[in-house]
Order: sequence, then C-alpha cells, then structure tokens
Amino acid sequence: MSIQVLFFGVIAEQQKTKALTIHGEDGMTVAKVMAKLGISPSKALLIAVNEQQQHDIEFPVHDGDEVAIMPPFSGG
Amino acid sequence: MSIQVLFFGVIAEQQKTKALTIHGEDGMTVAKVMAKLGISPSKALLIAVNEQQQHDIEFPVHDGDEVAIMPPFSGG
Amino acid sequence: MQRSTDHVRIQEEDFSMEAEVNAIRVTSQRIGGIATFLGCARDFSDNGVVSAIHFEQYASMAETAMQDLRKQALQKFDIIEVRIIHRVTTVVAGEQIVLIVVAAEHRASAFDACRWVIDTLKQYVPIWKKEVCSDIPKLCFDATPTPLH
Amino acid sequence: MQRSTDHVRIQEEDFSMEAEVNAIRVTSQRIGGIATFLGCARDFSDNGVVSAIHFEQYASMAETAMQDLRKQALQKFDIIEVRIIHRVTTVVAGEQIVLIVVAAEHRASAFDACRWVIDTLKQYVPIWKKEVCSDIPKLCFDATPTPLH
Repeated sequence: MSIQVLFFGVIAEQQKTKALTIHGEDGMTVAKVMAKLGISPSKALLIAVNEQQQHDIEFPVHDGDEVAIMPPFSGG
Repeated sequence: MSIQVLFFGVIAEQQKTKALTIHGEDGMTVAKVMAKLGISPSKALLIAVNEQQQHDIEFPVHDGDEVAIMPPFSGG
Repeated sequence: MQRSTDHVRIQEEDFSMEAEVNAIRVTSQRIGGIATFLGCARDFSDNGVVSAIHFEQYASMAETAMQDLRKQALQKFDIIEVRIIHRVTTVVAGEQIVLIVVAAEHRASAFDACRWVIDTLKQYVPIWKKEVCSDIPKLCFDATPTPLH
Repeated sequence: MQRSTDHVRIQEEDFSMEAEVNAIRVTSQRIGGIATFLGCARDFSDNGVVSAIHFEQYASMAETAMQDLRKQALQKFDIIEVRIIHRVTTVVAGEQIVLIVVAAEHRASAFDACRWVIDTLKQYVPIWKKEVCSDIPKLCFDATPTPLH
C-alpha cells in the first residue's frame, strides 16, 4: 500500500520536499511512517491523517491515506 | 450670587427646561440648589459642578458656577 | 473644531470604520493587533421595538471626559493608540453609534483596553440615549425613570 | 471558490475591514455590538527586525478547520454571526493578515467570542508564518526550530 506524506514549514525545509509517497504494510502506525522518514516523534510535531489532527502516533494508516507532518501552527 | 443650572435627559423633560439661573448665598451646597428646585437627592441622579462630577451633595457652589443635574449616563 | 485626525470625537455625522482604523494603523509598524468595538442601534430593547435612538450630550463635559478616558487607557494598558468616536444625533436601527479602536503590539492588551474603554465610557461620559419605540405611542427612556421629589 | 459573501475565507488578496463588517451588519438589526480583531504585520519580533512575513497553509485542512472554528464559536457564545478571514501570501510590515468579526446583541459576548476565535485559530488552523528578517542574512522562523532525529 502507499501513503502520501506532506511536510509543512520548517519540516518541509528540513526534508527538502513538500510531499512524498512511501510504501509499507496496511495498518502501519504513524510512528512507523515517521521512523521510515527518519523523523523522531516529538511533542513539537503535529500530525494529521486525512486532514484530521491525530495526537496518538500509534494511529494506523491505510492505503491511500494522506499523512501530514507539521510544525506548531503559527497563523493569526 | 447666581448659579447656572443645567438639566439633561429625563430631568430636562421633568423640569420642562434645559437650563435656568438661580440665586442664593455664596457657598451654598449642591443639596441646597436641588432643594430650591424641588429635586430630592437620589442615588439615581448625577451631579457635576463646572463639568466635574461631584459625588458629595454638600459640595459648595459659588457665584458663576455651572451645576448640572443629570440622569445616569447611557451613551455607547 | 474636531477633525478626522483627532483621536477623540463626538459628532453628528456617520464615520467610516476603515478610515478610522487605517488612521491609526499607518502611525506605527509596531502595531501587531487592532481590537475594535462598534456599537450599533438595535431594533429592540427592554422597552419593545425601537425605531430610532436619539443621543444627547453635555457637550463640554463629554468632550473632556472622552479625552480623559483616552489618556487613562493609554496609561493603564500596554497599547500604542486609542480612538474613540461617538455620534450624537438620531440614529435608526442598524446605524453606527460608537467606535472604539485600540492598537497594540499584542492582542491581549488591545482586547483588554478596548473592552475597558467601552465599559468605562458608558459610566463616565455624559451622553444619554432616548429610544423612540414604534409600538408605544410616546417616547420611552432607556434608563430607569429617575425619581424626582 | 471563495466569495466575499463567505464568512470564512483564506485568500491571498487584501481585504476591506469596512466591507467585511458591513456584510455582517446589514444581516440583522438585532446586532447591538460588533467586536473585531485585525492582525497586522509588525516590523519586529523576537528574531529582530522583520521586513516581511510569508504565510503558508495546509489548504484543505485549514479551510475545514476555519469553518469548524466558526461553527464552534456560534455554538459556544451568544452571538449572531462570525466572519474569519486570513491571508496566505507574503505581507510586509504594516499590512493586514487576519480579521475576525463577531456580531452580537450584547458587547460582552461579542468580545468573548472574538478573543476566543483568534486565540483558538492560532492553535487550531494549519497556517504557518515565516519571518523574513532584514538584519539577518538568512530566513528565520517564528516558531522554535522543531527537533528532528
């Protein structure tokens, strides 16, 4: 299965891309997605799966899901 | 001596005038000015002498002073 | 004579919120947030349906009180500028009555000061409203009738 | 496609505070008070002198989050309408970034809701700012650099 991963702000700059596709087992956790990308879990990171913020990095992802890895929001 | 007395809002309507001049002794109190006009002291009335709000109706007034007798402010 | 450059004004004419906000906005690039309060004439009150509101002032005292209110706000809060405009005329439902504009580096102070200014204005500035109620044949007063005698 | 009649918008273009406030004001004569918050680009931050700020969004999620924010505000507070506009572009010091407009019968609810919306927007809506600091040769970030690895 494949997962679309999006990066924003400083994360995109550090990853040197705004989006990439990764492959893995269906039901793999967000933590595993991050591990594949070499990103350590951190309270300073925000995660969204299919545009829904997820606070549990053990949240499972499935084929076609969109995972966003984001720095703290700073709009306004 | 003479004092200029101003009325506003409902007070002006009840007094049927917006302004009048009264005469009396120099140093007479605001309470005495009100008594001369037949107005009982009331917490619902606000008083200003020469455009300065006065909370003590024993405040003395002098020749040429302007005394305003006002209902509660309701601007804004 | 009051001019649109004045930060404190009591006037008959309507005002442009944007013009008033921009007049402050251009004065400082330290401004991070502008909080405003716009008071409008509602079509109802405790007295029933309101078709118009007439405002009256004790002109000389009201002007001084509003200037003082601005100075107090500038001293009391960590803000950059305050503008206070109050109309004294007859307004119909939906029309603008009063505008408070507060600019600050940070939003918390802007909100605190804006709220304090409108709350204090109502207590402190000699302006009175009289509501014209369309379902009652006579004029009715917003304030509780003041006991005389 | 967002239109000026929409109460929630994320857009590149600048906005007119007066047009936005009036769009709400004409909808109801029950409105007694309108509280607004306008966020502007300051010329400084903890990082030094700021010459411009670039805003980026997670577009689809930001739009949904802002719509949700409006709905929550309407449920949580005794208010009549809420409008939220955020620009996503590069703004220079002094320019407008975000506008919150809250109309209510009474001013306390308008102030409470307006403040809640801007505070919550900052926590809840996926928009990021990057400050361009003129006294530092490289771009600098507003947020504390996020530790990776």
